[in-house]
Amino acid sequence: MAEILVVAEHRDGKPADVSLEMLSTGRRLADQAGCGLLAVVVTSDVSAFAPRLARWADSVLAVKTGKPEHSLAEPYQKALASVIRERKPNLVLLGHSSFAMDLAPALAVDVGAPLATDCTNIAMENGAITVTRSIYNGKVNALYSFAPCETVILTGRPGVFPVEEGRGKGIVEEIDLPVHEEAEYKRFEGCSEPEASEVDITKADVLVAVGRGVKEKGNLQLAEDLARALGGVLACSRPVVDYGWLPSGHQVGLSGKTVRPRLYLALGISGAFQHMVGLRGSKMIVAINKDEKAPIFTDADYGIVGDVLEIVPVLTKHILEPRR
Amino acid sequence: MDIVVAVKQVPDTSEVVDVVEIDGSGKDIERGTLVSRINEWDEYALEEALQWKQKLGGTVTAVTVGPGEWDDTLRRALAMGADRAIRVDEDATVIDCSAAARTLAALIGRLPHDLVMFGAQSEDFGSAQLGPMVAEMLGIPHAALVVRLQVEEGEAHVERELEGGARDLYTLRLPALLTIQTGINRPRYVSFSSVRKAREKELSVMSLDELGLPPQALTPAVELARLELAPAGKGAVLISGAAEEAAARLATILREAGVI
Amino acid sequence: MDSICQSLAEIVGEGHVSNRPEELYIYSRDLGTAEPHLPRYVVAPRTTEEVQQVVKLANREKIPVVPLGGGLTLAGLVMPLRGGIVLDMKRMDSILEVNERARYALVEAGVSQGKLVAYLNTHHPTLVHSEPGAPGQATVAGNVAIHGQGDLAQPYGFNSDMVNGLEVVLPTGEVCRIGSCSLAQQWFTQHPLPDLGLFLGWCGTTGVITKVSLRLFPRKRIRDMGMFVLEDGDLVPDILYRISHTEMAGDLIAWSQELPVTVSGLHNISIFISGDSEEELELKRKLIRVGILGEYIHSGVGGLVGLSANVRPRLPRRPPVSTIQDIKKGGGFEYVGAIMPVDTYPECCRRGAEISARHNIAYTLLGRVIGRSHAMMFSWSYVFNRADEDSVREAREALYESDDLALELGGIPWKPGVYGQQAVMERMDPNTLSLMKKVKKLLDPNGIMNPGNWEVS
Amino acid sequence: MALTEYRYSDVIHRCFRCGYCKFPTSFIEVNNCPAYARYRLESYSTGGRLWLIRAWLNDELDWSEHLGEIVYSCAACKNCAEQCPLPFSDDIVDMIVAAKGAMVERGSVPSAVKEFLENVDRQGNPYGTARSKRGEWMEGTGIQEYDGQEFLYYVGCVGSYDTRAQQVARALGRVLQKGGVSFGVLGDRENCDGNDVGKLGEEGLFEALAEENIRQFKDLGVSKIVTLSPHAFNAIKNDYPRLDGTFEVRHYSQLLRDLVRAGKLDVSSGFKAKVTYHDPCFLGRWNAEYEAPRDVLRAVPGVELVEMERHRADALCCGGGGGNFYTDFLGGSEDSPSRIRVRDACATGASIVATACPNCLTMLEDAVKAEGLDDRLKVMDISEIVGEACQARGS
Repeated sequence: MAEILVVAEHRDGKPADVSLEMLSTGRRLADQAGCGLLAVVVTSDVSAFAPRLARWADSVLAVKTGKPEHSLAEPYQKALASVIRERKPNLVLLGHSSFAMDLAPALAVDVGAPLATDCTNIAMENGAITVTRSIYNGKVNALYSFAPCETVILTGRPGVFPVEEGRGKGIVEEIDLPVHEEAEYKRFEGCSEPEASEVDITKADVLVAVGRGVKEKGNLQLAEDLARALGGVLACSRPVVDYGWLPSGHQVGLSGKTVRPRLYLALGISGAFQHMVGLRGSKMIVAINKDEKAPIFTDADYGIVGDVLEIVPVLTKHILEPRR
Repeated sequence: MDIVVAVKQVPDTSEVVDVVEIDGSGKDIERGTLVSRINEWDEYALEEALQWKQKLGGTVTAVTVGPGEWDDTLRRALAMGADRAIRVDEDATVIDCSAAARTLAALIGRLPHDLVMFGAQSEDFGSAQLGPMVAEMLGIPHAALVVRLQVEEGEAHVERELEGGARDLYTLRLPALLTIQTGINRPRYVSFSSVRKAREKELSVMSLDELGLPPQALTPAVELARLELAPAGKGAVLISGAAEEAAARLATILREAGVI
Repeated sequence: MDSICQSLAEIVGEGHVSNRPEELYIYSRDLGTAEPHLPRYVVAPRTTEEVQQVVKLANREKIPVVPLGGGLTLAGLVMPLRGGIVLDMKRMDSILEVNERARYALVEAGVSQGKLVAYLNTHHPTLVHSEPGAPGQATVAGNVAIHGQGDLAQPYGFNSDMVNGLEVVLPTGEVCRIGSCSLAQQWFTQHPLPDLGLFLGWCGTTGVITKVSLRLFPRKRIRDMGMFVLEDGDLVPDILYRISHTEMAGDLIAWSQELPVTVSGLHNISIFISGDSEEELELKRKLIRVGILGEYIHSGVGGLVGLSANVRPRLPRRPPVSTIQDIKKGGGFEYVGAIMPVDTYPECCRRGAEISARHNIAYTLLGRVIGRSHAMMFSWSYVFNRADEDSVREAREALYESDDLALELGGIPWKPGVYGQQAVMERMDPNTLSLMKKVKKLLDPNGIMNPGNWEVS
Repeated sequence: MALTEYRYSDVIHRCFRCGYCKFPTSFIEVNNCPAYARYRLESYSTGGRLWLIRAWLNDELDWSEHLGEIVYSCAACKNCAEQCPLPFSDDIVDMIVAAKGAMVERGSVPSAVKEFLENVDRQGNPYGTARSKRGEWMEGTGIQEYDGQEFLYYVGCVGSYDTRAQQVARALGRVLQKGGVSFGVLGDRENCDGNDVGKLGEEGLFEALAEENIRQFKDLGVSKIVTLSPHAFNAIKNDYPRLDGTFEVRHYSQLLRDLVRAGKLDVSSGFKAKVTYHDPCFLGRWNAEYEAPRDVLRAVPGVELVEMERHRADALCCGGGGGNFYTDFLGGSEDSPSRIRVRDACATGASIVATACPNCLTMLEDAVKAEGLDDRLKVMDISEIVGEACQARGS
């Protein structure tokens, strides 16, 4: 194998966690295959990123661009396409992020490479790459291989691949590529930060999180009572925000907030990864769910299989009046 | 405003439906007991398309690549208010994203399209690839994970969802392709009678050949080796017993663990 | 939710406040012909303290407050004419005390007539209150706030004359008790304290009544009724006078209606009597049937139905009002009630029939004797089709004409709508008028209480 | 749908909003309409609801999730129909159902209702649990699949899927076995009876379900049906015939009464307790069956039957009707009808509140927990009480 390329995504002057996860993975695979690891970053501030990336990568290609300060698909696609055409890496790694969901498929078509997204495992046996994807609501794992080809593009599921601090000292090469930040057919108009909400769930010690399983806005009261009994606050998974039951400030997960409470009590949440990545830092996870096969039970410390609406009121009662 | 919406039909494997088994081939799940539904993200895409048709006039065409059973989903799309539906008759369960993208690009390329909408991802495979691939093949701008849309004077102003609730704002020149994230709207209920009425609406079926695609256009670049049931529930210590009893024990556990 | 809605929610709880279109729509409409007026908020308090806080807030923010009971005045008296807060009192519906010996009931303002009747039936079968014959959800407090009368009006007068004490939240937020309750937990009398009758008949423009102590009366075990039917309405006042003289009758009602045709043109006098024994009942029957009506019957003036031991009439479970209103199959019904000299009954009927004819609505005319023929509440009723604008307008005009008629005949419109109120005040002695103005200004400096009603210009 | 196309356009404005619809016959409480009891705002009374419906159909008011909730908070309990003094009283519930139908046709319904209907459409039950799990409740009961037996025992969605109601479904099965009744069930082949689907205004889906069931019943040669749920009983008895599905259907309480009277069911072991009975709306007000369940209870030695102040035609609904046991627009408050109802039950001094409907059962049981009355009041289905009373001594 000749080379592995990792695309480094950044936001607010920091490389994305998932990019570091991919760098570590890339490093591991490169060492295993005895090939080089190349990192590519498109940024207006090369010095801020390149050296950091060089700890994992043997070499870093820093593509200089003007604004904006965070990753946009268009400039990356142009830069990466030409790099890939020129250097023909065997493997291109990106994190399965919003950025990559916009970029990777177009890039794959652009350079005519096969693409597997949201991989939960990436393995290499005598040069051949196989990946695992989690499908059907996490109930099934699918294993994929690739027809012989020059380059395979993969995106890795955030929070699944371990990060080992890089120890290397790669060389940084700043290159100048024709980067179109402003394609006339697609203008970047800026970005908006998440709306502030009255409660800051990221600072809460105890979170009572509700999902689809609470069935109806009216039932949020039950969860709220429990939260009050536990001295915690209400959090939720995406559907609850989609239904307009709670403001987005309460949402935990990929498109919501990342939390680290002492106790995360998940009510009627199935545990899709987009949600789970948001609560990895929790000390203790307890799940109550009807479906004994719900993925959340895989990550939870304790679980009760049953009807949330039935159990929660009773639980609240027991929290309030400890039996002596 | 002519809008094309790509939809797909998925087996209902949502939280409370948990009877998923691998079939003999090891490459598919037992579909016998599973019921099908329209992919949730596609439902939002359709609703969004229909609301813009309502505002700006024009047509909404629902398209898919799939087997005959998927007509159910197209009929549902028609019932929701789509003007016509086209199915490319291929077994989508065995082809990969790039093949599906190629097929849809060929189809959509032949249709009037100021706007093309896809669900941001599918419930079953969750690849989130199809939309941007098709956009690249059609050579039109795209934006993935759109949570807000404003269409005016040949332009689409969109908000893309990023991690942590942040959003990127773009202006795309039409024609453009958007992949729609859930929550962008409230999909309407599709009544039984409206599905019945939709039977009169046009639902056409096309073959690869009619699209001028050779069979090898479907050769997958990504090959499915096999499926395995995910190890379920192994992590958690499950507290058994009736609600009363289980809740009591959990309360004790929480107390002893000092989390409360 | 705006900030005021927020603070209202903090007072009564989020579930009991609304500024959503659906609630505002419903509370903007009266059952009668009045044009709708949108409130800004709807609030349903549970306690006097909550009412107090809401009123204080409203007074501070200078937002109108309109207390609402059963909402059955039909004259639009509980419509938010100037927007603001509609205070739905019906959650305050506890019966706090029934004192059997002193014969009174202490109730919260939202207690319905129906609930009080049912409660007395089960728990105090020897007591009754004067039931106004409105649908059961009419409230006790609302009824006295408009000087209502009930089925004991003939022997005992206006319901508002039966009030032993009140708890009121003043427009400035103080909770004030009127009567013996202002000295101690004693709700048995208003007198002999200096008269503070500033709330009865004011239709909620001087404060929010939160508690009422109402007199109860002996309930006789057996009830009976009879109906004297005659053609010559001119004789009715005389007959009523003589029946009331016997002091044997309970409710006394003279009525005449165009439909069904079989009764058209006739006058009917409904005579209700009651007794604890057949003997008592028979004595009363005799004194009225033989002693009074006998000679009319002999002279062939009219005939009597019932009032005899072997004919048992079916007493209606419900007041007829809710069914009468549907004659036009239009769901609309409103009447002008006026307190009139009993002698005007014939003229009230004649002129009432003319008004009805002009607006092509079948006439429904009724006079209920108040006290020993001291007065009568005479009502001109008009049905209309809610779904038909013209029909609504016809009824509205007929109502205005009836207000004018009442005044012309020397009577006073009872619980009149804004039109009738103005007509009354135009004719009122200027000194009386300015006293009313002073009282209102004194109690309600910011003019927040049910503004638009009884406003002295 | 415009007002003119609305089936009751010539009637709906005739509601005077006199308010009788809120009360029981005695007027003792203003909260006998479950939705009004819960919210105590005029908008939630039947009269208010009718006026709002008219305003919406008349384009005086836009549809909103809140309007949807107001209309769908009607539990179709029929108290209003019972109390309304006007000639169109029998149509009131239909007026509201027809308005729900208009919302369904426009596609604008509250999300919980959308979920309910889509779940039933896909999985044949409101919970969205797999069709293939419908028969799991009967495991180990020895109850047979229907195969020409005298009775088809139709269980319904709640009895098939709700863990508590499953116990009742099994209890009734055992009682029928003890009574020597020849019966079978459909297990996984059973489908939603559609009663609540119809009351949610989804007429098309209701008819599809009904026709499917009727076809299946006929194919299997079913002539007699006994139902666990009064909801199914109501649909099969009153709605299936117009779809050419006429069966001899009985609610199980009626069958149990006959079995006891005929001495086929030995309840002599008795059941010692003070019991009050909650009338399910779809057995009582909808089908005027007030006595059968009471007769069964009276027949059990040791049962002391006491009545709540509001009973029979004046019973307060548990708030679970019209799909509300799932959509739950009436839950989450101490004013929730189910909680008022268990307080009523407690006031009788009874230690058991018995009912004959799995929806009522689950609603009341949750309410008992919420009220913290667990140690004073137990919720039981009549079949469970009979079940205990016919523990044949020795065997």
